Amino acid sequence: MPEIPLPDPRWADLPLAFAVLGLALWLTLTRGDRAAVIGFTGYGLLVAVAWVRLGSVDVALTEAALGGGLMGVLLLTAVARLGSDIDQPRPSLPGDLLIGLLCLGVAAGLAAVVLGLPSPAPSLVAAVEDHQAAIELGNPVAAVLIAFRAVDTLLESVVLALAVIVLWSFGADRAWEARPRALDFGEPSPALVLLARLLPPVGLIVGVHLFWTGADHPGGPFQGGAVLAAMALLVWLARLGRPPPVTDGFTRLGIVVGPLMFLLIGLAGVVLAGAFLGYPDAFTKPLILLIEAAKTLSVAVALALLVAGPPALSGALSMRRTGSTETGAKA
Amino acid sequence: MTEAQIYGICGAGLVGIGLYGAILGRSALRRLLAFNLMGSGVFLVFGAIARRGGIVDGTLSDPVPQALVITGLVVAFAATALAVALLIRLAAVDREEAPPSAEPGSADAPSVATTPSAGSPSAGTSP
Amino acid sequence: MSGFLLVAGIVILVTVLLGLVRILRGPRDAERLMAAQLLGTGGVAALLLLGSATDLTAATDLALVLALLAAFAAVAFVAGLGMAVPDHRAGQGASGSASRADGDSPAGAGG
Amino acid sequence: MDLADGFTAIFVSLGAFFFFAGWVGLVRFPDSLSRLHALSKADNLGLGLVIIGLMPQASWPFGMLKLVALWLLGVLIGGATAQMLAGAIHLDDGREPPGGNGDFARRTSEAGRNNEPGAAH
Repeated sequence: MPEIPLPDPRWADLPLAFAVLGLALWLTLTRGDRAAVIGFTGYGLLVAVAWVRLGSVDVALTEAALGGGLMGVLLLTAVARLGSDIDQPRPSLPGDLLIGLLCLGVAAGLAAVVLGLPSPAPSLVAAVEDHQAAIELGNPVAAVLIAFRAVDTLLESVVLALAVIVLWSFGADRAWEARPRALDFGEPSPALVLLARLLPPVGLIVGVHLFWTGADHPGGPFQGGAVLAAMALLVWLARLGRPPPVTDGFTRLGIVVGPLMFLLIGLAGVVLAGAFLGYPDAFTKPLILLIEAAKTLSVAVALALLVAGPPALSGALSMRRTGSTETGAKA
Repeated sequence: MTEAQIYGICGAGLVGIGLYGAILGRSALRRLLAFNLMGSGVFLVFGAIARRGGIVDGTLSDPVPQALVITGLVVAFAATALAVALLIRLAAVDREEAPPSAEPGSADAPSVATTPSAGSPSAGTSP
Repeated sequence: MSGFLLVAGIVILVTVLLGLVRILRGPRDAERLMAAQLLGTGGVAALLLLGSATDLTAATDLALVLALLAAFAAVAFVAGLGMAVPDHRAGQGASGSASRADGDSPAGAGG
Repeated sequence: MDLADGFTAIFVSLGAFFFFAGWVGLVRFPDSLSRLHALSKADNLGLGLVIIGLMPQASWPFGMLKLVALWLLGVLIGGATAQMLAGAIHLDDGREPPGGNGDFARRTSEAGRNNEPGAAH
């Protein structure tokens, strides 16, 4: 076989970029919410591939798990619940065209900035590489997340816990003791039940693998946690299990154990390493692993619960129909 | 054109499309989608900058922007989940407070009798 | 060899990108989902080829995640449709869309 | 020429061909279920052949193990989702007059059916 020369990568980049833009434009303009949401899940997959081309597999993993997987479940179940798959007649504003032109202007300005970026580009690669050996992590992104910009990551895991608390507070007062029901649909299809029995063990391995390999290769607690959360959602969708009630102690512990572990070890660093979120030299790697394990668990629990929705009473499942029945009876 | 430029311009275009959709979206859910498009456009621009920084130092990509984007993606997802829950709650409240004195469609008047039985399995007319 | 693998990866990627026509055209939502599904599978294949050609072993991990999670859109889509089934059997000739129920409610109250 | 490389070239080309065939079917076939059939061809044969082709290039043991896992995942998920989607199409057909399967047509047909129970009463 004659050796084929390496093709110009732009043969992949240009079609991909056009497809991403075209899909985005289509899902903004199309009728039908459900169609747009389906387009959005495809969009998530495409953007994940684009991130690989940008040399960032860590981000691609996150985008694939969140944008392609969990976002699809969140939005498609929302469409089913909202039932807003009707064309809402929108008064055609005379300013539509003007707004379109202004948005085009914003895009063009941003594109000009991208093309006019200073050269040589500023870079923190060297700074990260210099200090990476000290914390014994082979993956520079993980090193930035867990050590060099640890405060960001700590606050972000707190945000995730807070988001779950806010979400729960959207539930009705009388439903507080109940379970989340956003994924509670009718009888699941047998194929879904089969999938929900066979896939979670595989997903569990992949999720833990992503967490474990994250120290030296692309991966980490967010990516691993997102895969684990997706497996929980699959089980709940197939009605093989139910989301825990919001009053469940273990669930609550699961949500906060990540930020709490991070915070405690960070505070211990004040004494042991002389700085908040500093790690004492002798225990750097074990402490980081401890934090990341707790964070994987918390991310998984929080993401799954975010999709599962606020607690609701079982009657609320068919609130649409019972609602119309009640009004009918009153009449 | 380098791939950083290609995807950077792609991100810029996404910000424009997302902005348009966030202002003129057909429904609240669509405006939420558009907002996410805008966010992912910003992330892509950031990714292009990371790629440029990586090339300078002979690696694939600058890790600091990557870490920030990962954090941003997770927070964006949490915000979207909250917005979706708000939308569903809003729809439920709308239904509860639907004005009982709504204009009765005279053509639909016979459907009154079937509406209360909608919940019961004995509503027989098969489709 | 890596030249051939890259060409094959690009060919597959462009092929499934052209499949986006089906997302645009529909006409059913299930068919749009098929195109998204093809995008997922083709993305997995393209990533494997790309990873093998450039010794990017992490691409295999990404392919695993993509394969695992690309199915979730289909799962959620069909589960969401399942909401319509009880209505359907109750003789409402129903769909998952609230347009029907919303249409019912004021009419019922009006009587 | 290396034997392993020749093996890879043949099987990867075959896989790419089936992706192409799946695309043609998805775009050109006349009805939903045959389009689903075309998608399944790309899902199972396309991905399967590419994975078989890449086997000789993969590292032993974990690279190969991951490829095998991917293939099993593809077959399982592809089969299960095809089944679910076919069910969804049938459900769709059950409440839809033949011919009108566009988004708009469906909405109008639903709106029409909305009054049916009442009218029959």
